[in-house]
This record gives sequence, C-alpha cells and structure tokens, in this order.
Amino acid sequence: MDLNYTPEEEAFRRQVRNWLDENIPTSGLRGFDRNADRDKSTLEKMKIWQRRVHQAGYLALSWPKEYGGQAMDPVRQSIVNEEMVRTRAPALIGAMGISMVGPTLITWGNDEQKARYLPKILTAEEIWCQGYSEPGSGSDLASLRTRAEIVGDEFVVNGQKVWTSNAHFADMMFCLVRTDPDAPKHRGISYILIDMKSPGITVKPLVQMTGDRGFNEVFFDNVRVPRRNLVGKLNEGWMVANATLFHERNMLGSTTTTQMLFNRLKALAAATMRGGRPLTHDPVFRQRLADLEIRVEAMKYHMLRQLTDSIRGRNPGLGAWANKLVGTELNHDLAAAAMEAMGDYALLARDDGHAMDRGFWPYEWMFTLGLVIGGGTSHIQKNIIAERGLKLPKSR
Amino acid sequence: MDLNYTPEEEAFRRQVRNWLDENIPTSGLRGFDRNADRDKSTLEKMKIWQRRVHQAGYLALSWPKEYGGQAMDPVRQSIVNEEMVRTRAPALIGAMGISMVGPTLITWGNDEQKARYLPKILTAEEIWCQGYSEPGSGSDLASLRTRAEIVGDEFVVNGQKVWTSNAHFADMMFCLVRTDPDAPKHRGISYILIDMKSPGITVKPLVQMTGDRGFNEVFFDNVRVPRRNLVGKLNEGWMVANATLFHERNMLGSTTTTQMLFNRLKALAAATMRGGRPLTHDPVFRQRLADLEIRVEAMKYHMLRQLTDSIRGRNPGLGAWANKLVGTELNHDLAAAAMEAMGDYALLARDDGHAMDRGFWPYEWMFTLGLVIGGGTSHIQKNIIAERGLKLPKSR
Amino acid sequence: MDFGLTEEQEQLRESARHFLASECPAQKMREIAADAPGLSPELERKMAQLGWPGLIVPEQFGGAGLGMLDMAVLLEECGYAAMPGPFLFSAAIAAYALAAGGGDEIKTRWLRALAAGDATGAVAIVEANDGLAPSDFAVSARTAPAGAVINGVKMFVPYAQSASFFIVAARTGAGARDVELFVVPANAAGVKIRPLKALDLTRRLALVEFDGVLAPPEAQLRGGADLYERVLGAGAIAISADSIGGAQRVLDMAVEYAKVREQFGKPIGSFQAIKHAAAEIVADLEPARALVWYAAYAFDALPREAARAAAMAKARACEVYSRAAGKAVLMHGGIGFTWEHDIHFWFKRARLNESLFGAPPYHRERVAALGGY
Amino acid sequence: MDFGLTEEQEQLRESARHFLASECPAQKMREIAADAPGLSPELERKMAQLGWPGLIVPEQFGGAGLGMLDMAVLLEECGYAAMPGPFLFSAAIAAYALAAGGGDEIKTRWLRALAAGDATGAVAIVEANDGLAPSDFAVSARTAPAGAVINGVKMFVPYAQSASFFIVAARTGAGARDVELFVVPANAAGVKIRPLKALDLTRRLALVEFDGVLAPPEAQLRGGADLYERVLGAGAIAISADSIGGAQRVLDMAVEYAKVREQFGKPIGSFQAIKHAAAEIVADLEPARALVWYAAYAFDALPREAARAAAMAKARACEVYSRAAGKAVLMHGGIGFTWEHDIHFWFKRARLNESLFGAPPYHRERVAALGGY
Repeated sequence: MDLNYTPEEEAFRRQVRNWLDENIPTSGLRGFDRNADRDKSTLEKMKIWQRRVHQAGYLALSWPKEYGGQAMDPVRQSIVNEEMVRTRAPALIGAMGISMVGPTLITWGNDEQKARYLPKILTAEEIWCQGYSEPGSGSDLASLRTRAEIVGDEFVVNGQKVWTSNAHFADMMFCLVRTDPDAPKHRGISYILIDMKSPGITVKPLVQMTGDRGFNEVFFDNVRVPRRNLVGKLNEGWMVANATLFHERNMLGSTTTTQMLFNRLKALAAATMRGGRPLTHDPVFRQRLADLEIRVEAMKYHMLRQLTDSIRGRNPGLGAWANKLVGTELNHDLAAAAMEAMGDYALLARDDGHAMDRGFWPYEWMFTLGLVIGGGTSHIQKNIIAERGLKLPKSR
Repeated sequence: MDLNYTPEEEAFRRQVRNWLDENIPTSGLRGFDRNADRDKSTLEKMKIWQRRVHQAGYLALSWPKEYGGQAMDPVRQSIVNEEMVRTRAPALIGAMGISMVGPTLITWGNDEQKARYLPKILTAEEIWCQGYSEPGSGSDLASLRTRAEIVGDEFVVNGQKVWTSNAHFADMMFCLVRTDPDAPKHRGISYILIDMKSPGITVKPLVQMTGDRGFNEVFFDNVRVPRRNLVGKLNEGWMVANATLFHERNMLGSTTTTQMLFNRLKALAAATMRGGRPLTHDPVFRQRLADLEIRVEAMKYHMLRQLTDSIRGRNPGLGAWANKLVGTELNHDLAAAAMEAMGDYALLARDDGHAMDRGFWPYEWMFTLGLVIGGGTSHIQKNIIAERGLKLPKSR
Repeated sequence: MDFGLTEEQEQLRESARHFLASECPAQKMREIAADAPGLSPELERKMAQLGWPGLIVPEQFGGAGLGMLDMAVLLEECGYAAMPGPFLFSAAIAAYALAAGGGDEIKTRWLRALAAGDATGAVAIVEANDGLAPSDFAVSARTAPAGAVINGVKMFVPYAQSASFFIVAARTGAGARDVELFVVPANAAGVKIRPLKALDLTRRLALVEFDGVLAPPEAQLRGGADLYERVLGAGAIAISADSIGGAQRVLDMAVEYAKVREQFGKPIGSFQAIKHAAAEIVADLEPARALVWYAAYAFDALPREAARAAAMAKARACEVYSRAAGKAVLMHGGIGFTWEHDIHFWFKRARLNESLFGAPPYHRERVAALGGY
Repeated sequence: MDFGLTEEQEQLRESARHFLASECPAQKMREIAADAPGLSPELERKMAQLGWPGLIVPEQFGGAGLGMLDMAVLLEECGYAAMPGPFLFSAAIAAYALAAGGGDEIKTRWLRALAAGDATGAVAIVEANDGLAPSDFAVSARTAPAGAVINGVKMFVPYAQSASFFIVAARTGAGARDVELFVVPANAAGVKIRPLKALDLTRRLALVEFDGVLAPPEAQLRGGADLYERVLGAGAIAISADSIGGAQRVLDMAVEYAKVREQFGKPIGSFQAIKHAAAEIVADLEPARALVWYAAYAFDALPREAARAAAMAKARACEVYSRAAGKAVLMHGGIGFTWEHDIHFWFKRARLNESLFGAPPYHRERVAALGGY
C-alpha cells in the first residue's frame, strides 16, 4: 500500500488543475449541475466545454489512442475525475456516451461501428441516451417488450421506453430490443443503436418530483434501423448490455462528489447557529456528522481499493457489487442531514431568496433519492449483491 | 377516551397491590426471572406461589367461573398483570397453560377435556409445554412431520419437537401432529394433548447462548396417546393452533415489562458517570433515552387501544399483528442501550461481582434477542403483518 | 379505562374521510396546490358548512365546543388527503389560542368569524434564527399608551397570505418567560407579507414584517409564557395528527401499487422486500397513532402531562411519516420519483411536518427535560 | 497510488487463514474458551514458530520488523477464527508500546521475549470509572529515589492472568497530558490479579491492583502522553481488524446456512429478507475493511492522520461487526440462539470489541474534535 502519487502523477494533477483553473467557463455552467432541464444555449455551451476538455487531452483517458483516447492508466483517469469535481467543472454532456456506450463499443463493436461512433462521442457531436427501461419492466429489465423485427436490411422497431434521461436532446440511443419473442427472456434481446431523428420516434417528457424535466418516455412506431447498427450478435444483447450496466454501476459510485457533498454539509453546519452555538458544536449533530464523514472516508478507500484492483488487472471482487447501493444511499443521507441542519429553512424551495446555501440541499435531497431509485433501487441492488456476489439462490 | 379507572377498578387495584405486598415471597423468587433453568425446589415454590394467586382470585380473571376463572373484564386482568410486574411478583410457572392451552380448550375443547384439564392448569398441578416447532419446520410451522397414526383408540406418535420450553419439568404437552400425510400441509394436522410421562418420550436439554437450559428437544418413539386427547376435529388442528398462536402473540406483547425495563435503564443511566456527569445529562445519550421512552409510551397506548377493543368486543385490527415485532425489538433495544450505557462493564458476565445492576443487562440483552427470534423471527412477523394484515399476496 | 374513539369521533372520522375523498381527491389537491393561494374557497366554504373550523371553538362563539382529540381525528383525515389550505393552522392552533387566551371582545370579533369560516388565523412564531424559545425572538412588543407596539420579522408563517389575522409571539423583556401573544389583523398598519416558496406544495409560507404595529390592550391574549407553551403544544399535536394520516396514506398507496404492479411475472407485493417495507411502516405507524391520540386527549384532560405528551407525539409521528414516505416512494420505484405520480406531495409534506413546530431532536430533548432526566 | 495488499501481505493472509482453519477451528476455539486460562499453549507455540508474536517487533530484537498493516491483516484472520488468547493485546499493542517507547534494556528483556513467544504483555489502561482520558486515572506514579511507585487499580485488563508483564498507564500529575506508561513484570511485588468473568468467552479479563509497585527508571517508556495516544491508536486498529474478520465470519456462516437450510420447500437464502440482510452486511463490511486497512497504513506511514484514521476505523468497524453479528444470529433463527451453535462466540466477541478501547460514540466525538469541527 502506498497512497502517494508518483512525481509524474503529481505533475499531471497540477497540470490538470491549472488547465481547469484557466479554462472552466466563468459564466453559468458549474459543477453539481443536477438539473437535466437544459435549454438550447446551455446545451451548446456544454458541448463546447466537452470539446475543449477533449482537445486538452483529458477525456476518455483510458480509451485506446486510435479511438481518440489517451491510453493512460486508471490513476490518471481518477486524477482527472477528482480535479473535475473539486474545481466544480461543468458536467460532461456526453457522459453517457463516454462512460457507457463508448466502452461497450470498444469491447463489442465492429471496426466500422468504432470508427463511426467513438470520435463523435468525444467531440460531443453526438449525444447518447439509453433505451433500456420500459413501463412493464423496471427491476425486471430482461422482460422488455419493445419489438424489433428484421425486414430486409433493417430492424423495424415498435414499442416504448421510459425513464430515458436526455432523450429530448440526444442524437443517438443505445437500445435493447426483443428480436426473438419465442426465446427465453434473456436470450431474445439485441443491442442496437438508433438515430433519434428517425421517423416514428416520439419523445414525451416525464417531469421529476423536483419539478424538472429529466426523464422521457420514448415511443417507437415502425422505426427503421439499419442492420449494421446491431452491436454484438443477434439475440445476444443481454450480454452486451450487462457490460454497460457494469460501467453504469461504477459511474454512479464516484466518491469525489460524495466528499464534496460532505464538505458542503460540514460548512453548512458550521455556519448554522442553534441554541447559541454553531451546529458543528452540538454534540448530537457532531455525532451524525462524524458518522457520515467516517462512511464517506470508508467509501473513498473502498473505491481506491477497486481502482488498485483495476490497475493490477484484477477482478474487483464482492465489494464492487455494493458500490451503487452504498454510494447512492450515502449521498442521500448527506443531503438528509443537511435538511435536518437547516431546520425550517429546509422548507424553502430551491428558488426562494431566503433559501440557505443557495437552495442547493432540498433539490439535492430529492435528486439523490432519485439516484437511489434509478438504475435499480436499493432492493434490486441487494438482490444483486446476494445473488451475484454471495451466490445465494435466485428466487424468481 | 377516558384513561381514568372507575372507583371500583381503583379499589380493585389497591386490593391487588395490598395482597401482593403481603403475599409475595420475600426469599428467592422475584419477577424478571428470565432463567428457565429451575431446580426442583424453586419449581415447587413457584407452584405454591401460583396456587396462592389462584386462591386469592387473581388468576385467569377472564376465564368463565365454571372453570375456575373470575369472569371479569379485561381491565381487571390488565390491572392484575400490571401490578404483578410492578411489584416484581414471581413469574407464574403455569403461564403457558393459563395463557395458551387454557383459552384454546375453553374455545375448542369438549366438556370432558375442560373439566379434566382446566382446574389443574390453575392450581399448577399440571404444568404445560408447547409441542409445535420441529427441526425441519421453524418458520414454516405447517410443514411439521411428527406423525400420529391412529391405532384403535390411540394415537401412536413418532417424531421430534424442538425449542420446547419447560419440557424438562412439564406434565403435559399440547402438541401438533400430522395425522394425514397425504393432505395439503395445513389440512393433515391435529392438535393433541400428551402426557409427558408416557413411555417413549425422551427430553434432551438445549442450552441457550446465555448458558442456561431453557429449551429442549423432545423425541417421541411410539408414544401412545388416547384418542380422547384430541382437541377439535381430526386434521383440523391448524385452526385450533392458530387460536393459540394468537394468544401467544398477545402474551409476548406485555408492555408493563417494557416500562419496567425502561425505568431500570433510566436509573442505570442516572447512576452512570461519563465525562464527569451522569449519562442522563449526556446530550447524545439523552436523545437515545428519550427516543426509547417515546417508543415505550407509544407501545403502551397501542396496547391500551387493543385492550379497549377487546372490552368493546371488537377485532383489534391491523395494529395487533405488529405487537410481537414491535414489543420484542423494543425490549432488545432497551437492553442494547443499557449495554452501551455500561461501557466496558457490559463485558462482564451476569455472575461477576463487579457487574453493574447486579448483572441484569448482559443476560437480558441476549434473552430479549431470543424473544425476537422465538415464536417467529422478525422476518416472519413482517410477513404476517404484510400478508394477514395488509393482504399482500403470499409468496410461498 | 377506555382508550378508543367515541362513536361520535368514529363518525367524524368516517364522514371526514368520505367528504375529503369526494371533495379533495388527489386531482383536486393538485389543482389547489398549483394555484397561487394554495387553498380552494369552495372547499373552505364546504368545510365551514360542516362546522369544521369551529370544531374546538366554544359553543357560545358559534363552535362545536369539542376537544383536541376530535380535532386530531379530523386532522388525521386532512393529512390523509394532503389537503391544502390554512385549516390546520387556523382551526386547531389559532382557534385554540383565541379560545384559551382571548377576552370577550377578541373572541366575539375573531373567534366567531373563524368558527363561521369567515376568517382564518395564522400563527407567527419563529424568526430568521429559527428558534422556538422566547429568548430566540427579536420580534418585540413595547408598551405604548394605546397598547403594545410590535416590531420585527417572523418567518415561515403558514398561510399568512390568506390570513385575516395573526397570532404573533413577541418578546416583552429579557427573561426566558417574557413572551406574549397578540392578535394582529392582517390589514393592520405596518404589516407586510412576503410570500416564500415552499417545498411542500400543499402549504403556503410567508415572511411577515411587523413595522411598528399597534396592538390595543384587548389584542393581547392572556396567559403569557404558559399560553405560548400551550399553543406550541397544540401545534405539535396538530402536525402529529396530520402526519399519522399522511403516513397511512402513503402506506395505502404503496400497498395498492404493490398489489397491481407486476415484475418478474408476479405482483411486486409478493416480494419480501416490499412486504417488509410495508410491514415496517405498519409497525411504526400503529403505535404512533395511539401516542398521538393520547397526546391529544392529554392536551385537554391531563394538563400536567400534556406538554410532554405533545413533545413525544411530535418527535415520533413526524419521523414515522418521513420514514414511511421515503419507503413508500422506494416501493413505487421510478414512478414514485415522477411529478405525475401523486406521492411526492405527501413526501414533501412529510418533510415540512418534520421541521415545523420543532424537529424530532428538539422534542426528544424536551421529553428528557420535562421527564426530569 | 496503490491501495492494496502486497504479495507478501496476501500470502500472510492466506497462510494465516489456512493455519487457523486447521489449528483453531471452531471446535478448538470452544475448547480453549472452556478452559480457565483461555489460551492454548500449543497454539501459542505454533504461532511463535510462525513468527507472529514478533511481526511488528524490529528485527534487531528478534522480530520481523513489519508494520501495522501487516498486523491488521493477521488480526483480521484471528478475528475470523475468534481465536482466543492474548495475541492481539500482546503482539499488536504491548509490542508496539515497547518498540516505540522502550529503552534498550527493556527491549532486550521484554520485547525479545515477546517476539520469541516466551512472554506476553498486557495493557492496563481503564479503571473503575471506565474513562480513557489521563484525567480519568486514579492509578498514579509517584517519583521515588529508586524510580516510580505505582498505586491503584486497573480494570478490564485483557489476559492479565497469563501476562508476563503489564504496560500500565499511570498519572504523574494533575494535567491532561500528565500520563506515563510503565512496564511492570507480573511477578513484581505489589501486583495482584483478580479475574473477572467476561461475557465474551474467547477473552479473559481481570482487575489488576498495583500496591506500591516500584518501577525502576528504565521501566518508564519514553513518550508520555504522545506515546499513550499512539498505544490507544494501536489498540483501536487491532480491535478494528479483529472486528472486520469477525464480521466476515458471521457473514460466511449465515450465507452458508442460508444455502442449505430449507423452509417452505426451498433454501432460506432464496428469500429476499435473508438475501437483503446478507447484502447489507456486505455493504457495511467491504468499505469498513478498506477503512481499517487505511488506518493501519496511516499508523505507520501518515503520522499526522493516524489518530483520526484509527478513531474512524474503531467507530465503524466494531459497529459493523455488532450489527453483522446480530443480523447473522437472526438469519440462523432458533439454532443461532443455542449454545450448541458456534455463532454466539462471535456475537459476544463483537460486543467486547465494541466497547474495548472506546465505544463508537467516543470515537465519533474524537473524529469531530481531531477534524476541527
């Protein structure tokens, strides 16, 4: 064990930080931007930002060079991630492409697909969304019913997806469709790439409990998709998707965000007076704060351990199955503690002038609950840990 | 709502209290006697105690007069219960007979059975134990396999019971046996009464994690039981047993004990110095104490509400399904708080001379965990609330 | 010894549930919530016809002369419906304050109007520093020839926007008990109301500024610090009752959903995780309901236990509500996180209930202090 | 950047797990626990042959010269086995104290013997008032011509009965930092040992009386309050590592049982309630393990973060262990409550771990204080 970075890594970190300091747009865009309800001009700014990050060589660090990556080790990737969060750099609008469909294509895509899609993921020329969940299949993803029939050189897609983040501005969707309705449910699914401008696609917004538009329903009415847009083999999409799901689990577990949340909570408590003293000096709240910090730190080292496994090329083991569960619940607990710290101020909506900490927390409190639910609720995560991690028998 | 007692009830309470003050044995026997590992002489003393309570007219208050009861309303029964706990009167050695098989016989027994068994339950001439659980059927009670074949005028019983409290000194057992192995599992069970002195019965002690003997395994090897010992109809024992289980659930939910436990915990905390002040003045522990007291009080009124329903002859409703879960977990939480209050003193076994509060808590902490487990663990209780109370679908 | 509702109380409950199911179903609640005033004049009028605003108002002032337990039974149903509007704050808290501390003139003017549904009162207690102790108050009442002059700013005043009058807690000296309650008409000179945007869409909050507001002698309620404590108790009980009703509703919604929503080929209610979450809500909720009933009963019948009972109820009931709402949202999965589904209204209302009139840690500390720990 | 065990550490772990599985399986653990001394001379000898007692002892005194992380890896396995005996207290804590604060004479006499398995040390810290701050101590060291004279009574001293020497924390003045550690041979005049009956059957505890015990100058360890803090840190880390191992074991036991035990016609591990309990243990345990590793690493490599890291590890790991043990007992149902089943040994050991060297609230407060909240 050695928690020091090499001189080269330290230099790299300084270089990243300097670059961020000089290049982060000073107006508008900022980190912790949980709002997915973006207008056109924000969207354009975000694309420009991602392009600049890419040009600077800080995007997709672990991708092979031939696809626009930097072929660097995971340590540098984590350094960039950390600095991005720490400097509150704007979110990457193409994150879903970079973290999910990109790595999937690198593993499963053919050369033509890689050449066609990967560069535009990085340049934000094509923004991706994910077509997995359906109204009838939430936890039970494999029961999806969106149908794709092969007609000549095309898939003809009919059905509906739901909880589709970013579908209202995405250019492409990576999508699971049923191509063999007679096979067992995991065996008849294919993974295809759909141009969101195809005729027959209708996107309807789903407003979140926060009041923002983030999700969508996407309807397919005889949407035609070229056969070359199939990733992996026909009817083997479940295997392809599982790779992506694994990337998702890791993406959701980012711990720098969690550390930033804790620091923000601590600052809030220090600035909040209760009974004539700062809340940080209240023995009861101190216990809660310390407990949260301990869990945050534990999660930090838990992720560092997995980072090390990944550097060493080893399977991260049982613990990685718990990342999503632990990470999302911890974030929500941090927000809930902040809500308690604020007392009656927690009752104010984000956009009220009297809101504490610029209204950050009430929104964060709900948003983080959404993350606990999305991508498999805690119930599902526990099933996954038990069944895949501990090999307890399935009970379907 | 009226939480006052009538003058008659108040007088009755005074009368009970006076009687207890004058009659509670001063030596040895005392309430909160969780130890089931009783020697012969203790046993004899406990029987004498129960007989005296009976003679005084304070036993089985709600039973009809013809069977030795007092035909009084549930308020008087609860007054007696409260005073017994409050004065730390010795436990009633025949409790299982009084609370479980007695009421069952009153409902399901024939006249001969009532006349034969009920009086001796009250006089402690016959102590009862319960033969329900088996090694292969814990939560899934109805899957029991102890077999009773009818041969002439007798049942011939073969099999094994487990977790049988008091079997090592009980005179009789009320027992569930399978009388039709071909019927669906709930349909082939009968409820019979077995003389524990019958040839072929072997009782083996099971020691608890506390180190005490409390449970037993009971083995049946061609044990002959007269057919007249069948309660209710043949193969309909499941229905009969369910009545008893309901009595058990209520018995376990006694709240006076819980209140006594809380008071003892509070006294412990007041007497324990930490950081130069009593633990009751420690803001963090105060929160915990207050939270526990609130839950204790809530449970008290929850049970009073059910008592009222029972006085009014109404179904107690959904809440009653939660009694066992809430009551046992609360008792265990009280003990766990006491363990925390004691710091390193919690590490001492009951019989160490330096143990705080005469070593009450470490034992209680384990014993109350046993109560969380026994009679259906919390998992099972939650299933019961969900399935019977909320009518959620079964998932067997 | 009788720990149960009377037949009249059972009837009140039944009729309230039916009335609200037909007059304030979720769709109606959403409409009212979306409307700036956050109340429906029509619904308020119908409630007045049923005599609800005057439930605990003495008969001589046009009320039904019932007690806090009756009110709690009613508020449980209002919480069940997540009914928007000033009812809880006016009919349970302001009405109590007037009835307990008002002289005949105040009662004749405001209490009668309140009972008739012609006026609503709002309670103005906490300020920018968010404390409930009189020593936390900057709002002061200075003695002047014509009465008291009130200065300062109150925060988080529920339904100040639509109130006819305020019950204002003001400091009258430096002592811990130097607090008085004043009745101030909303249209009094020097009163300014600035709406706040509330997270809970079924409630309206505002900041109320008192700039040299003159309160004549009869506007000062009798009772000082004792009355103030009692009003806080009434508030705690009212919010607790609302919480129990709300918790029941989120449970009912989740159970209903769990019976019809299918995953893996069977209703999700057949999965233990869902069952156990529902069972845990029941195990929290049922004893908490008894505790709230007890606190409401004690408020009138057992004055010496009333303050502690109210603190217990508030600490428990609003925590139970929040926990139940969180579990119920999770039981719904993704749909529970949408605006389209109704449950978020209860989820947010639970959060408001948790902090209004003191959060659980505050009340637990009170339980300890009043219990002589 | 490397947050993982070295190959040597992995090997240490593997070999320890195998060694303990064969030399200290549950049956053997029960036998040792049932025996009055609570240790097996044979097992102790075999451990000595493997060099375990000297793991963190400098090579010049016969040890392996390894660090606290290596020790933590080993202790995790000892916790997994619920290994009875003085090992943790002697090899991790007493050895550290001697190595860090002892002069050559002490090291030559005691540290070498400890490393060779010829002596064990016991740490005597808390007293009847159960406090960890020097100001809580009544045991004092008074300066005398021939050294220091120690008087007073220490409580809850693990494995005092079999110890060759004690590391005693004694007060040397009225100040908060007036504390020194002394090495006192068990056979010194004035030392009296009275066994206590411990709840955790895999550990022995005693009260130790020091009645005018003379400690010569070389018996006083160098470092004062700083060393004392470090020794507490070593204790916290050692217990944390044991806790992680124990939590892993109860999880393994419960999972194993859930795969074979059938109810309602299928393994209980197919029920969500059982699955989720197991998953929750994993979700608690895995991050806690990383935290303990970090604390052990920081103890040697990051001295400025070491105290806080140790407090974090102790607060978390022993809570995780207790919670895991409670869940695992419940997952076993009735059998888990019997003496016959092994799990209660871990269940009780978890309880001891929770309070020894400071319970979680104590360490959380330390985390806050050291973190400058």
